[in-house]
Amino acid sequence: MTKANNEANVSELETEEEPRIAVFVCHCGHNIAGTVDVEKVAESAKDLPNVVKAEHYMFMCSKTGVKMLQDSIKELGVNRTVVASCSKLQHGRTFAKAIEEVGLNKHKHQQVNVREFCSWVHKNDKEGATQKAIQLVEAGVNRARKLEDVETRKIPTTKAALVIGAGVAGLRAANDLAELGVPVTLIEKNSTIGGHMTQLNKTFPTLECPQCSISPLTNGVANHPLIDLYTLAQVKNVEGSMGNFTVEFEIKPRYVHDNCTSCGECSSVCPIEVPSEWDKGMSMRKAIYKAYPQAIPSTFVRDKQTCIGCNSCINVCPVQAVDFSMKTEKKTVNVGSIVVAAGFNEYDPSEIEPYHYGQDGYDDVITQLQLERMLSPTSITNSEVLRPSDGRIPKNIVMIQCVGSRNDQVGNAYCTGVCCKFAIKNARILKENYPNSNVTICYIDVRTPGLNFEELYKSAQEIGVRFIRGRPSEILRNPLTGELRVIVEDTLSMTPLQLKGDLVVLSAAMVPPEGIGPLGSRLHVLRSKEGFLKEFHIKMNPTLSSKGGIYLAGAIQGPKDISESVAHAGGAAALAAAHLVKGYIEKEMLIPKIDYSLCISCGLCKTVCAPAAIDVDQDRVYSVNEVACKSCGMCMPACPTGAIQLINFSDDQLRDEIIPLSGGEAHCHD
Amino acid sequence: MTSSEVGDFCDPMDAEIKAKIKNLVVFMCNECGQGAANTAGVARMGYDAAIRIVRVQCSGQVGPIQIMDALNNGADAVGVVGCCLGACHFFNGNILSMHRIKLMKKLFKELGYSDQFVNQWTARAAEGETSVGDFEDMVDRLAVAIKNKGTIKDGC
Amino acid sequence: MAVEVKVFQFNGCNKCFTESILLKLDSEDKVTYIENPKGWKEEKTDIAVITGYLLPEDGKILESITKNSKKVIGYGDCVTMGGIFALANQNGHKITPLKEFIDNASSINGCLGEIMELNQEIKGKSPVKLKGLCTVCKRKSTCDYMEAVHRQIEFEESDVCFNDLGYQCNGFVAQECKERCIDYDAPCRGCKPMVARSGIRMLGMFGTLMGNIEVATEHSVKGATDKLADEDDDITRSVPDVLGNFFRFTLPTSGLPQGRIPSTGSVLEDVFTGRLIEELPLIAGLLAGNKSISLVLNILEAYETGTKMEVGSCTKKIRKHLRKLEGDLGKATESQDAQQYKEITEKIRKIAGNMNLSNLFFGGFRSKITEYDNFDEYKAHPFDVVEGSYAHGCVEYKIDSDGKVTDFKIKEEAL
Amino acid sequence: MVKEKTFAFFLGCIMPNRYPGIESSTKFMMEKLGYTILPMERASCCPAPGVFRSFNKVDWMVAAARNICIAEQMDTDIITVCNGCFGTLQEVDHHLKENEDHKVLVNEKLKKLGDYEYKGSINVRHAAEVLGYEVGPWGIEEFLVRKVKARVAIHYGCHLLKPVSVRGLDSAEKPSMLEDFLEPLGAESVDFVEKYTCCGAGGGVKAFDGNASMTIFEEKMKNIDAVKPDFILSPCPFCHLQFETGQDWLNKNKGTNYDYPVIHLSQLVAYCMGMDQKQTGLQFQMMGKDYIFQSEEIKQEEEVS
Amino acid sequence: MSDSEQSEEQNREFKTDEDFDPEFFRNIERKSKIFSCIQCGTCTASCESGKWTALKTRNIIRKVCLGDLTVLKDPDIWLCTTCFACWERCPRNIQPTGVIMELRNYATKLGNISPNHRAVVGYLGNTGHAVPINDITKERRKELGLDELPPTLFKYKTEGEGKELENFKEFMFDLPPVKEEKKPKKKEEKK
Repeated sequence: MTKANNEANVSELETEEEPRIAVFVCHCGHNIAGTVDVEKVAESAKDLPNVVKAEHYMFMCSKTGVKMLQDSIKELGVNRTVVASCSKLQHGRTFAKAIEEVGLNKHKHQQVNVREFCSWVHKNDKEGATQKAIQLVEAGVNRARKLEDVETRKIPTTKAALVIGAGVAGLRAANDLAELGVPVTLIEKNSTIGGHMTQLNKTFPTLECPQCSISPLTNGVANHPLIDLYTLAQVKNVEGSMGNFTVEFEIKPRYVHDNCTSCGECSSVCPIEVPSEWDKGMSMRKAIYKAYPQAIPSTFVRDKQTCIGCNSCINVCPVQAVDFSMKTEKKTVNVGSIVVAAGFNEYDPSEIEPYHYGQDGYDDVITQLQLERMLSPTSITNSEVLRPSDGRIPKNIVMIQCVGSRNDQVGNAYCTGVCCKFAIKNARILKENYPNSNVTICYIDVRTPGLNFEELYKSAQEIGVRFIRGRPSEILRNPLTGELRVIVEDTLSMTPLQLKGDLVVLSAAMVPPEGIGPLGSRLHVLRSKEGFLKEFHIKMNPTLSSKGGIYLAGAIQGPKDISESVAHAGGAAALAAAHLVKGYIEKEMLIPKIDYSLCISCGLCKTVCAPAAIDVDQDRVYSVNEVACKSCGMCMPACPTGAIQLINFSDDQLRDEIIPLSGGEAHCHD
Repeated sequence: MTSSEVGDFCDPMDAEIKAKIKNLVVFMCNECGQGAANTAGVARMGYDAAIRIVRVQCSGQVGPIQIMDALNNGADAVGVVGCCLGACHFFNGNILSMHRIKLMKKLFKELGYSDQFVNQWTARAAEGETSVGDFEDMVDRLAVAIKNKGTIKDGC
Repeated sequence: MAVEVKVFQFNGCNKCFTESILLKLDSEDKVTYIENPKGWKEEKTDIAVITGYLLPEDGKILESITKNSKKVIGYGDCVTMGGIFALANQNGHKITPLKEFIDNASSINGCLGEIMELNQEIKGKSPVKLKGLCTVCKRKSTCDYMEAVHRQIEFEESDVCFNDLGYQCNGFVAQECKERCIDYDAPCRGCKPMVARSGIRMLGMFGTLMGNIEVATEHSVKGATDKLADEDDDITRSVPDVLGNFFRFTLPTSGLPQGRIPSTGSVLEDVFTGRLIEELPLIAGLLAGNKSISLVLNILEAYETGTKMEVGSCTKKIRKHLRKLEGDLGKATESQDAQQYKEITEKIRKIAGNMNLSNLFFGGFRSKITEYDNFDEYKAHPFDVVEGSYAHGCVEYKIDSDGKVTDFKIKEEAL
Repeated sequence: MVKEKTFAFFLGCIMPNRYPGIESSTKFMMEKLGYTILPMERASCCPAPGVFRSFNKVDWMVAAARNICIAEQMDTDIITVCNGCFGTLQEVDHHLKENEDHKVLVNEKLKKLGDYEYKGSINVRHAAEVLGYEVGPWGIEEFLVRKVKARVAIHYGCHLLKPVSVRGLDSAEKPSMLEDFLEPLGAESVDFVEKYTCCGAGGGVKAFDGNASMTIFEEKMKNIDAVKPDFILSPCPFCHLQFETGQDWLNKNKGTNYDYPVIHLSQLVAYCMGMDQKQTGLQFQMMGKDYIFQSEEIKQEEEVS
Repeated sequence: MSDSEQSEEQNREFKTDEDFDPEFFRNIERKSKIFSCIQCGTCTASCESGKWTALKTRNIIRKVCLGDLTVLKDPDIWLCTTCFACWERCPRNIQPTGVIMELRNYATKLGNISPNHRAVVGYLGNTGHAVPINDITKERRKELGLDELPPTLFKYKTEGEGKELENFKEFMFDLPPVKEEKKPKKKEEKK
């Protein structure tokens, strides 16, 4: 205790001005005064050191109350105010604004909550409540004594944004940002934009054409004057913080110049054929190819890995667009916000052995996305669903739900949430197209929440899709006939079934996309244990990532369907644009200060800082990034020497507040 | 705390012990903690007057220094209240805090005290009853701890 | 200007006392040594240097020392902060730092304290500003979260920060010192803290670094619990002796409440009980004064016999040499031949580092000990207590499954 | 240290007491391959994983640990040719190595049975695993004297591979260990429906309800019959027993006319390594008594040394 | 329990809370995992035995989750062939085979054990083998050049060396005594 006081005296001497504190205790009508003896509280506050005035008043938040506050500053030279009334959320801002009006920094106000924390909750214990209020006010005065000015700074931002990923979420975000007047750099890993949505046949619940839905967006983005689109591009390095990032990215060569007329001559002479990635292996493509006829950009692309370099395409191209000498380019952009819309991957079901996906003889086991490709009007089968093994129309189609999701064995405990809707939609389309076929969905639980989805489920039931509640244990192949059977228990009737499966469709989960790990670490963004990028707060801030200025859009944050992705992306775009359109970030400099005489450059503050707001230079000098810091103070206990202290929440300041609240009787000596 | 220690709350002894608890310092984070306590206040949910709330930015800000400051200066016990795990508004402050407190608990046991003089709870801003539940739990546990092992003040 | 210095040895270890013989080197000061302050005739003196730990009953003598001297200097951790012996405060002993008796005493921290600092303090020079140990440490660090805390026995040679390897190094809070444990591949124990309440700060720091569990979702089992810190987890369990790790030298000044574990007997017994086996030599080294080397080696050899460990020939040779040097040192102390004392100390330090660097002796078989070793076979081993407050005796101890020492007993009749 | 290339041969119950041919074949085979096979004196039943584990898990572990202790005293790994014995011994060994509490419990009870203490110093191996992964299809060739020409229906049995997390040998859904191994022996594996399912004998079902066991087996046999193999091969004497008695039962009760020889992995390998067919004990078996291997001598026995 | 109560019990098609003991199974070895069962039916579908017999694994797990102790009297739990197929495929890693084995342990304690199984335990106690040797095999062993008796517990028992088989019999697999099956008899008498 003695030492504590010594320290307190020293720091008081260091501050320039003698603290002069005014204390006001609010009655709040009967709300406070009905339980707490406000006079006694005000009286006790008078004796506290540095208190020049202590009064009580009926309604401090009224005009008169606020004027009392301001007058005390003007007349008595008060430089710190303490108001014991309601919570900081309720009127803390009122009083802070009031003292700001008369020239005091708003952080020189200390709000003491004697209503929510005291009078309202201790109605039956008036004596205890009064005692508590006295302690709370003393703590408030102690805290006020050392309060420091916190300046509010305007940090200019770079009016430009980067969007990573040009799937539906990325396109939407890019479009929205551009419409708000923010120049956008949109980078896409693949050679075409549009993402998974372009692969689909119909979208649920209204069975609309996804190509028609997305093409205004793809065309709009490709032709938008404010959007720079780069395909085959990947982020390499990110530096800076919210408002001012420097992003370096790499653009792989396309080997075909923009003057390509998309005539397809090159493709027709190319001797190489490989399964098309975009078509999920349901058709073949050449080594120089365009993923699909409507692809944007419509320029052809050469796949260097599979190309044998026969030069036939160069020779045949009427506009000499093919150029094998193109090199990887690097580009650096300065942006104020980053929107990550890297999407998702379809889970690879070959990990689940009993389903034998991808094994010899199991050609007729496909995924929903592959089925989607077959049904699509642009498919090689001309929208017919044909068995990959023999090209016949399947009579019995079985869909298996929850492949790779809700499965602890493969480590994906979550429910993807879209597979049920997806499967029901496809089952219905199949049943409509082939009324004589038997379409069965084997499910654990049908999850169709939301408007119009239960109706979709109902319509599928009505049209004759068979629903069996049970998770198939395996897909069994008769080696003699090649016939597939799905072994499942109908749990509702407790009957083990062996269903004929001419075509078995696996509803595979949505999993984080490839390369998300390196991307996350380049962005300094943390990931959830499922592997997706982690949002800042699961409920209140689902679009912000762990780092300020980097926003998440769509399925990169977690499984989402198209409408959710679009909505999420719109939200991300609005947040990302907010400080860019305004031109600056207004930030209270409530940030930690580092005492360099104590700092040992261990870097632990950097380790624990979730928003990555601690910078370090070559000489191992650590500093706080004013913009990125979120004022959480998490670095304070991590510092072994106590060198880093959050302004107005430092160890000393908190101790002064804690002492009266603890009873103030020192038991142990330092 | 072992399960036997939590066992019987309704002992008449407890009422006397509870009456002796005067200062229970609770660090509440600026987000869910303060939010829940405010909600409890607005809903007029009563709790023990010994609860003294200190506003901090995040439960991750409360280090052993603050906890020991409180205990040294006469607090009967210290509670740290933050958001639910995975819902920290500053990402993972509550988890960092939790591990520090686990170590402190171990330290108290090594010194021969109950480990209930410091503990961590969670609250949800919209549910005032979570914070009230926390406060009641704090007092209950403390009462049992004091009954079995005496107060920490004895040792100071 | 020559001053009159009196060095007082109170309780416990007399290593700092012995070290202060070096005060005589290159100095015109008149230095007197008082081994038994109780029988001290009160005389006026310029400077009084206090070594050894203090108990409340020493208050009277200290009062008279204060009265009779112009300046009082506490030399060594035992005086200034309680030191290792103060770990017995866990069991209700009342070892008290000097500041509780004398308000304006100046203090030289360290176990043992650095003689140069004492010399400067006597001369009245302003102390040199010392850097943090981490800033002079050559090891490379990333300072990431810890996945587990390892016992020091599992040590491997490396140029990576101890913290990154999972060993608890208290260098974060320590000032730079002359003989650095870290230079001898042993983590710092923090005998020379650079900030007040260093133990609490270290605890906070390590606790934070242990917090790298997966971010649980709100719906997971853990997310639903209200009482987060109730259950022990693997990583906190891997720190078997929190008190010994963080408060080894500073318990009385750390602000922790006084311990209430029932005492098992003398101060020494209480210090040892509950400590880890690998810490035994370290502590014992402090107790035995200038016989610390043989004591450490005795324990180690008992330990090796118990675990049927084989030590390399090089290690054996070094140990033999060390024993010889120790004998010489004893003679030098007896004859108060300061120059010789200094030379021998330098020699020992060249081989073994600081005298309490017992970790070094683990070097011979360090790599062979694995976490799967059990301690059953060497649960009871006697070792000798040769000096310090415990004149001649034999010690027996047991080790529990965690590697903690239990049933530590001093037997006076043996030897 | 565990002795190299030496095994304690755990017999179990069915092999020594019903099919001594398997025992002699195994000894022949392992010795030819250069392993030393030591008898495990005083070993008991493993005890069977289905039946005895169901009665009392602790006693089951104790009895199994006792068998492991016998091998521990000999400082050798255990080899067994029975899936059931492998299942019990390997699982108990695996479990006790990980679970300290149960180890203490088991050791307490072991003291009552005699001078035993479980330490966890050895491993339990199955002959199929030693052949498949240690000798391997790449290494068996040099030991072969003759090759068989046969289409074989391989039956793995359950406890050899499952649970995969405990056994860690091969995939449970599509194993290829035995198929790969038998290829150099000239045996062609034929695929049949539900190849990897249970024979119906395990888990005490054969004792509890013979009819139920036979119903399960009937389907299995139907599937095998559909592909008309030359013989049925299994690495497990209990499955062996089920295939033998099962065919007999079906012939008597269901009017079928099965006569597929049932051959243990050891028997086939021993035969190919030069053992006389008489010595493999095939003539004592119920099914396929008249079966003679269609074989092709590739070298003289003396060449193999 | 009187006969009238008995018959009422038999006619009743519904269950009440009193019929369940949710705490009973909470203590079994694999405690919490069973209760995370999502009743997906993978276990039953995998079950080789269940295709032909009354064994419905999912249903048994369900009863365990509910705390329905009648599952211990259910003869179906003895129809599992322990082929571990369900164990391999369960998406929640419940290990149904293990659960069934454990239920059998409890059932054995209650005396719900079939006479055949009792006999097998008898063999083990008397000979150290679940399948004891017979004379034909002894002959065949000799013919194949093996010892007449394998070097197992049984051999050393006949040689009168050591007490191990006795210990074995005494300490292992202590089964509850045979239940006197009165009730069915009574019914027959009534009829």
